[in-house]
Amino acid sequence: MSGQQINPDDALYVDMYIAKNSQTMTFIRSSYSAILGLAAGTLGLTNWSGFIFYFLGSAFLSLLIFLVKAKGNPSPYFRQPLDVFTEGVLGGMLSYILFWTLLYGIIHVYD
Amino acid sequence: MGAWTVLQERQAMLLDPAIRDWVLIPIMIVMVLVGIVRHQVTVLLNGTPKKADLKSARETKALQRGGILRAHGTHLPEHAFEARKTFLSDAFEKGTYEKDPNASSKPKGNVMQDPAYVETMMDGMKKNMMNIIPQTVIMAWINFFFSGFVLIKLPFPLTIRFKSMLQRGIETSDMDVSWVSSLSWYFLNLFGLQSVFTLILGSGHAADAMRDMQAMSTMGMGAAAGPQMGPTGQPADMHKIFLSEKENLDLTEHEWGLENVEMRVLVKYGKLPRSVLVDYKKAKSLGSASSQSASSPSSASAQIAAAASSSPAVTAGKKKGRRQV
Amino acid sequence: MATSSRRTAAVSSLSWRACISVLLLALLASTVLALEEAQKGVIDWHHKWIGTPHLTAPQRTVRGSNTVFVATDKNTVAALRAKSGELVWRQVLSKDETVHDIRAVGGNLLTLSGTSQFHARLLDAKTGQPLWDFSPAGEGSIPELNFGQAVTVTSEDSNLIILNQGRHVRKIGSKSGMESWHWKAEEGSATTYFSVLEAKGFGNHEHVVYVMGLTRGVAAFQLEIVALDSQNGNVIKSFNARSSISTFEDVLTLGGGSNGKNGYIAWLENDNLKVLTLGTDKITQTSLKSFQAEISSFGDLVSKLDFVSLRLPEGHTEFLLSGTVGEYHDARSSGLFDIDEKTGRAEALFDFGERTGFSTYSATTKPGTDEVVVLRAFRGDSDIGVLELVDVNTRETTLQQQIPLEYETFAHFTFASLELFSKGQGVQTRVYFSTSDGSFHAYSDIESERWYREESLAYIKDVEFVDLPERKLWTQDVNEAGHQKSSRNVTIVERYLERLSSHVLQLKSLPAFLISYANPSSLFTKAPVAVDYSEVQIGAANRTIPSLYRDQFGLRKILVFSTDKGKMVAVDSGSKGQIVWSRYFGYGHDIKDVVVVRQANVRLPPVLAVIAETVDGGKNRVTRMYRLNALTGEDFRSNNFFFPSSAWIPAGYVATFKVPIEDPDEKTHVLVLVDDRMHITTFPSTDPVQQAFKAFSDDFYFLLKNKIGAKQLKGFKPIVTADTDRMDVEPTWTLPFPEGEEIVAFAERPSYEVMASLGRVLGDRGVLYKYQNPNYATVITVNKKPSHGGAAPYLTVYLVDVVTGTILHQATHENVGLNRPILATQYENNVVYTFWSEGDSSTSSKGYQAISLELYESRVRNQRNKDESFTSFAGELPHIISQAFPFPYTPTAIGVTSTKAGISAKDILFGLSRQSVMSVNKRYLDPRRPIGPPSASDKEEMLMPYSALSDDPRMFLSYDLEVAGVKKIVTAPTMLESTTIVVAYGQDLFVTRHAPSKTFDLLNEDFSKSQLMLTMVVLTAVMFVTGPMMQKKMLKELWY
Amino acid sequence: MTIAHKAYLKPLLHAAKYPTVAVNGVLLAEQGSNKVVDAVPFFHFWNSLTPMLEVAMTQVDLYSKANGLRIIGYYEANERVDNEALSLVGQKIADQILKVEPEAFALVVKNENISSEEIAYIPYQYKEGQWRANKSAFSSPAFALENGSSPSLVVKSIREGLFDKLSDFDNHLENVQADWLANKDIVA
Amino acid sequence: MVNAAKLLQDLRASAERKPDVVVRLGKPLIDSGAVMKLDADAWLVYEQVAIAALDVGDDVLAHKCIQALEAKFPGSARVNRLNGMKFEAVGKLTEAAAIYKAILEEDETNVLAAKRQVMLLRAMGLPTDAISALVKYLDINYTDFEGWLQLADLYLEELMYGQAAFCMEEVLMLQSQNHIFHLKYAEILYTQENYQLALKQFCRVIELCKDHVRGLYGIKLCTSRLLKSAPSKDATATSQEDLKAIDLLATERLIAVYSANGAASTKSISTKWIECL
Repeated sequence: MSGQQINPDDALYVDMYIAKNSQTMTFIRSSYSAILGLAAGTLGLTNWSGFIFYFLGSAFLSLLIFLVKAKGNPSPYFRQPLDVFTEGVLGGMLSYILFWTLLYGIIHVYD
Repeated sequence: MGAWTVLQERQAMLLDPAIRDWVLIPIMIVMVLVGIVRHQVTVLLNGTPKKADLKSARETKALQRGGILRAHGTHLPEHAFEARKTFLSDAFEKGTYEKDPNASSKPKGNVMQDPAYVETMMDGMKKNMMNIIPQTVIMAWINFFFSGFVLIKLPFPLTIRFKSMLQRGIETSDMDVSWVSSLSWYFLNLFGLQSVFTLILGSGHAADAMRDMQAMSTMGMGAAAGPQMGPTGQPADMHKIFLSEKENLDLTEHEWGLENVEMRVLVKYGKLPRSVLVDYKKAKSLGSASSQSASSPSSASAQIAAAASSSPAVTAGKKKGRRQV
Repeated sequence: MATSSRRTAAVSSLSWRACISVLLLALLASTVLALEEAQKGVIDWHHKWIGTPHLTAPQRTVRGSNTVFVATDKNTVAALRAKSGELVWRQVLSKDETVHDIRAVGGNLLTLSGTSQFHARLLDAKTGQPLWDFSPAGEGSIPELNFGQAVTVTSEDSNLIILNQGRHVRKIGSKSGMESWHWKAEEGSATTYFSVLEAKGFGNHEHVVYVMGLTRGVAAFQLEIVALDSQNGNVIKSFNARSSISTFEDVLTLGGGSNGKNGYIAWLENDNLKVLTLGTDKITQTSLKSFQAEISSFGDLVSKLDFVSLRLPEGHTEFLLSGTVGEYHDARSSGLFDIDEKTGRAEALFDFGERTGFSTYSATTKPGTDEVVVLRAFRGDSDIGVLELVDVNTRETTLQQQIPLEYETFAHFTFASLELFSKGQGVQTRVYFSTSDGSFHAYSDIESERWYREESLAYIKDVEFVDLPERKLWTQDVNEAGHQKSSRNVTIVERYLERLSSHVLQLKSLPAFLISYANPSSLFTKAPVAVDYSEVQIGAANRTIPSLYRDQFGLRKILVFSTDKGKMVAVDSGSKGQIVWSRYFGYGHDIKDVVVVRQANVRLPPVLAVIAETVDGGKNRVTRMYRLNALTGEDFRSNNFFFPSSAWIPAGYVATFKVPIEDPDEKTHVLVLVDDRMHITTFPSTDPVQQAFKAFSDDFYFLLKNKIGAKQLKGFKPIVTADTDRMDVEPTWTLPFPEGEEIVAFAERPSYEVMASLGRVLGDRGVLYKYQNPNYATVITVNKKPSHGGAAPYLTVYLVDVVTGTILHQATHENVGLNRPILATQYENNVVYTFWSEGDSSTSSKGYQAISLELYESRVRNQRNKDESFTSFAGELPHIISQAFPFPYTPTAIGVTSTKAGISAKDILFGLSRQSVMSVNKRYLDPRRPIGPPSASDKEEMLMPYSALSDDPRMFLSYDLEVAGVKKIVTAPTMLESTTIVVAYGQDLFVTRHAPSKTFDLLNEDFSKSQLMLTMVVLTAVMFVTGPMMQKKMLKELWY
Repeated sequence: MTIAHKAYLKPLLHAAKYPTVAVNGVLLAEQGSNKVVDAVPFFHFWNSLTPMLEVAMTQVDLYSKANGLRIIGYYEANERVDNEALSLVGQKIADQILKVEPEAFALVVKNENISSEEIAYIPYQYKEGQWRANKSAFSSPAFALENGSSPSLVVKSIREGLFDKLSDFDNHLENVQADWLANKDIVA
Repeated sequence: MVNAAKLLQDLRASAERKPDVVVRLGKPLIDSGAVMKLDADAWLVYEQVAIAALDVGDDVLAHKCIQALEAKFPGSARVNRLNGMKFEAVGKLTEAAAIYKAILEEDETNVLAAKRQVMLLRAMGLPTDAISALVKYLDINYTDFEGWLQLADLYLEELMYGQAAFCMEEVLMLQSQNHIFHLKYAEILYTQENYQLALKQFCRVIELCKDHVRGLYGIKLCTSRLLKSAPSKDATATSQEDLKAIDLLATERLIAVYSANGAASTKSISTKWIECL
């Protein structure tokens, strides 16, 4: 309703770049989760182990980004520093499940 | 769920490899293809953003203006804000900015005769079509082609509720729900492939998005939209809209974002304890009208956060010379 | 569909409904037709067997017959194509219609049959349909005695004179089947007539029919002959020939055949051969000793001689005498005799000498002449049989033919029939013969016209399914073949490398696969077409069986049948049931059980254990065990000393159990044999096995002697005595049934059973937990004539826990129909049984009833007994839901489908008296089917409202085939969960594949890959078209 | 009034560095002599706002005092090529200087002459109450180049991209390392 | 080559204006024709290079680019505008004007053309006309903050600080995050001698961009002024102690900055300056 207080942080971010970053994130995430899925399928993980695997995997990825890309300080690249760990995780989940199922099926269901 | 999963021991079944070769993989391929084609066709179908005439552009911009004032007025000092507020509100009232100021007086004609409206309507329909048709078609296709057998086993359990849906056409009650028929494979693809699409089309796509964004931010282009549409797609009565906007404006209390800027700066440089800000907030919220108090805690924390994080490097890097003639 | 609904939307709801229903019906019909057309003979095959012939009648002899008529001990009369042996037609008579005699009359076939009800039928030679059926009411035949039925053809008007029941003589028009006259011996006479013969009359009597009979005297029988006027059947005279005859076999009727010729009757009376010329009282007598002059081999007879009938047509007087010789009673000598017309005295013609083993004789006349030729068939050595022809006139052997006839598979001749016919100048010989293994053969001068039918398959007793070994890359075999391999700890890396290498090897087949995936021919798949075949080809020596490897889905198996005849026949379920191997276990082998002790695995062949009972010289029962290689039928010889290919126990057989212990060396399952000394023997009986079994034996309970007709049920368990390796069984409990009840049906859980789910999900997502007792059995008893209360016989069903003997459930059905089949089957927590209900006034109507029981752990949903693993001693009683359904047909056999993981729905399979196999989905026999209108949750559970069984043609697995006398239905799982192999046998053998809940794991043949490919191609094309267009468009939008 | 090469060079470099915008600065002469020895470039963002101007002026003042110099004049180069008028702002600033230095003057860069042999300045002087362009100033002895070949040299140094080394107050404010006062890198 | 394209794209993305760089990167691309490799982007590169070329006055290159674009998109307004710009560059302003006019007749909402037109007027040295045109333009395309900036500059040239301030306010609403705008606004305020507000704005600048020297100077100025002047009565005004604190802070920061990195001379001067305030 009424004009919100100024959040000085906004100043630090250019929407364009934020968008770009998050896009890159999703890009990485989706490809990575697809690969994760393939791996999980090949390993024949099932039930929780599969999901845990995914979350561990994506956590690892986030860590990589966090350490290597963001040099341990994500705030320059994301509105919330936590975005590194959250962004696109659930989105990736779906494709993870898809590929997980696919390879699990091909390898462990069909002969 | 519990009860059911207890029931199901691990069920091993051999499936005909032909199913894999001729159904599992083909469906995936087809879905990908369809996805791509659909994307292309949608791009082809949705009409070029049609040139709005000055008036309507002005109209919409004016409305935006109101909105912006409400949203970002906080950056303005008191006097500037008030001046604009008064100006806009009576401009809206008078309908200075409306396409044809006497529109409200003349009776509403059949919307269908408004070409702009019809066109936008068509666009919307086209888009919907592009979303709905392929899906329904594929679904029907799959139901028709690949029914009556199990396609794959999901590596995770599902509740019995899904059984009727996922095992349509399989005439046994004892089969574990995680064995699913082609339809559910289709759904899996439908959701799972989204990110794959961003990979396939994505790059080009993203670039597009970037380009558009840039175009907007620099050239103020693209914002030339058609006439204001109500949620129903009815070209709403502009005058009403303006009036409501005016009311919003009138309701807006100005709150200046720089009131305590010095304090903030001091805090930022650690000259003052962070608590000061909070106290300030309290004092303010006590002092001022209750309408502010709603927004205050959030902003308080925001400021604290603000004070907390600071990274000149980035801004300096990205801000350099964002001017263009 | 859509159009119709739209159209009908306007019309009134009623017509709408009609419309839809019509539409649906149409759909259904079409599908059904499609189904029948597509499936019949593709996935199923059907052998029509007739049994082992004991009577033949060539259609016509002069120029050779196209078809030969046979009658078998399966009460079947059939016509076989003489050249090929294929079945032209057959008449399967009811169980009590033993065929006494068949005879070609004017090109058609006359049969005399029936025990309780006598039938004389004239069957059409082409179709086998009866032209007329003469069955005098209330007249049967003499029970347990093939005696007292005879027929002869009058010479002048070629009508029939038929004797039956040893008392009635009738003249019947061969065209019409009308009785022209009827003579019967007066009630209560001690005379049994056994033969009728037309022969030269006496005095002024021209047309005389002599009726020969034996009158029971104090010590022996006396001959009595009645002469009837063949015109009107009046008694002319009745003679009484002075004679004392010990057995029926010692009498023979000869000659006659027209009122011009003499008829004779010859009999053996203490060391004398007497001959009476009919119409006179002249009796000649020759001492058998005197024949030794001509027939030297009679010299050292060790038994009395007896007649061997040559089944010559009337008018011929040659006959055969044979007796056992040699100190070992193992040889017979026989001589050919004739009766001199003038003297009426028998004289020896030819000495067949003495032969060890059996000899079978048959005789016929040379075409166009009256000269008699006698056939003698006997076994030469272990793999040839000899056919010997003797010309009576020249009194010398005209032919001595050796034919291949392995003893291992056929053993001896049991019946032979000679047929001579002229072909061009020469004379053609054709010999039909049965062998002791039950098969029926034909020998002919022409190589191509020799054939044989494996008729032993009409006597199937039991079947075992043998999976074929799998073709695989060795890298994988080693993993799965030997447990030792996996137990030996191979490092991950090794494993990985192995796997890798195997994959690399598999890569070789990749291009082929791709090609198959791409090549157009594979795209256009046509539904496979049924190929026709005959039972003869099945056994044909020059058959071609595709190499014995498992197919992709394990649909192809070897069916090993054990038969009543003591023969084992292995049949390829895939290629129309061609015989893979067959093996005959010598005389007196009563095959009790066949067990697959080792399924095929990549390295080692599958092994069968055959348990049979024989009787040795001292009349002691001996149990024998053989181990065969299931792929070849030969003895399975392992180099291991402890594994002899055969073994025996000096005691009678009681039961065999395949226990879940595996012998470490051979990877064979251990067999446990219980003999009538109540001892247990294990096969093999090496120490480790013994130890293992002793460990296992603590919780090993079983039933014994649960024979039909038993009055009680006994539970046993092994008692391991510490000292020796000998183990005994002791009864743990006994369950005597109430007075007058005896077991009529018995069912145990199928040998192969996997429970897919522990419970049943109700409409409201609640769960009823299945009763999981693995060792309960179903016993059905009948009290035929209850002493107390209503005299109507009643039936009781007991569900008994085999371990403790507790009765889990008991139900009684009043006034059931006796001597109607009562069947029961059980699986998982279901029991289904059928019986005939005479119907009591109130509730049920007359007819067959199918009762379905379901056992649950408790009546309360979502409640199960505490401990996960079931134990019988907990003694929880199941909660039982039951429902009765009227069953529209007469069931003769019952079975239930079994699939690999038990996931697919169960079908109850019925063999029906209408010669077909029917499958009823359990959903129809679901006791939870709501009687009233179904409630919401019922709908959710997809329960159909209660109704009688619909007869949907799709329920008949055997389409319109005539599967004769289905006695048992056995099923075996395949690797495809959806599919089970159904074997129905009795007289016929019907094997098919069945998917109770459709083949949900198989891509149906009519799946059009071409369309799929097309779709993909089109899409790709579109993509490549629209792609650039889109690019342009986007540029345009950017720049204009 | 003679203009040393450095003084001549810097403004032009300043203009060359920011060809598309207006730039300005001040000229320094030695105490007690008419030799314009140096120039100090001020702004290229915007030059019409006082605060930074104040700062700049005072600092330059301090600087010149420290180095025995005095602010003698003001220069500017217009955004538009053909615009050779002294802008309003320019006049104001010039006035300020005039208050202190009676013979203060202003130079407006003659854009088209920058890359030619011509002298690239139009001097303005305060006559009868307003600033007048003195077209012929350089021909008259009133103004003279200390080094006659300055223009050609300038062209040369612009070609060499010498202007990259030049930094003005705006640069300085963005990065305090930039030595806007002395611009030592620019050697005459 | 490729990374050149990449760089160009980045430049496009962050609308930085480095004509020389662009030309240096773009020229080889275009001359070698390698530009066509990046298909859709090629035309953007052309446009970019064209503009840059115009800026650095490489008319040949510009012409080449525009030629290529015209060949590809005949009659495209966007390309036409480039033509216009070319004319401008070579000073044929009237032709340019004609072109823009044509475009606008074609499509009256063509923002680019409209803006170019304004710039043209300005270039023609008709500030007042430019202003009026721009006002008209902004009345329609309100959200175009660049327009407002332009207007502000125009006003400044005319020393009409009030109007300029107004424009900057608009800009601030549209682009509240850019400290430069705040700075400009602050300086305008200062020029208007509204030191109170100016101070706050300068503070804002510092808040947005730490240790922004210009901002610090600004603060310093304001505080010194305010401190000198009598403490004002009104409530919103900064309290004296705050003023002092801020003043102190500014000083401290300035010194810090200079001592951190700053040429000796400038440092001494600035310190002197600070002292003598």
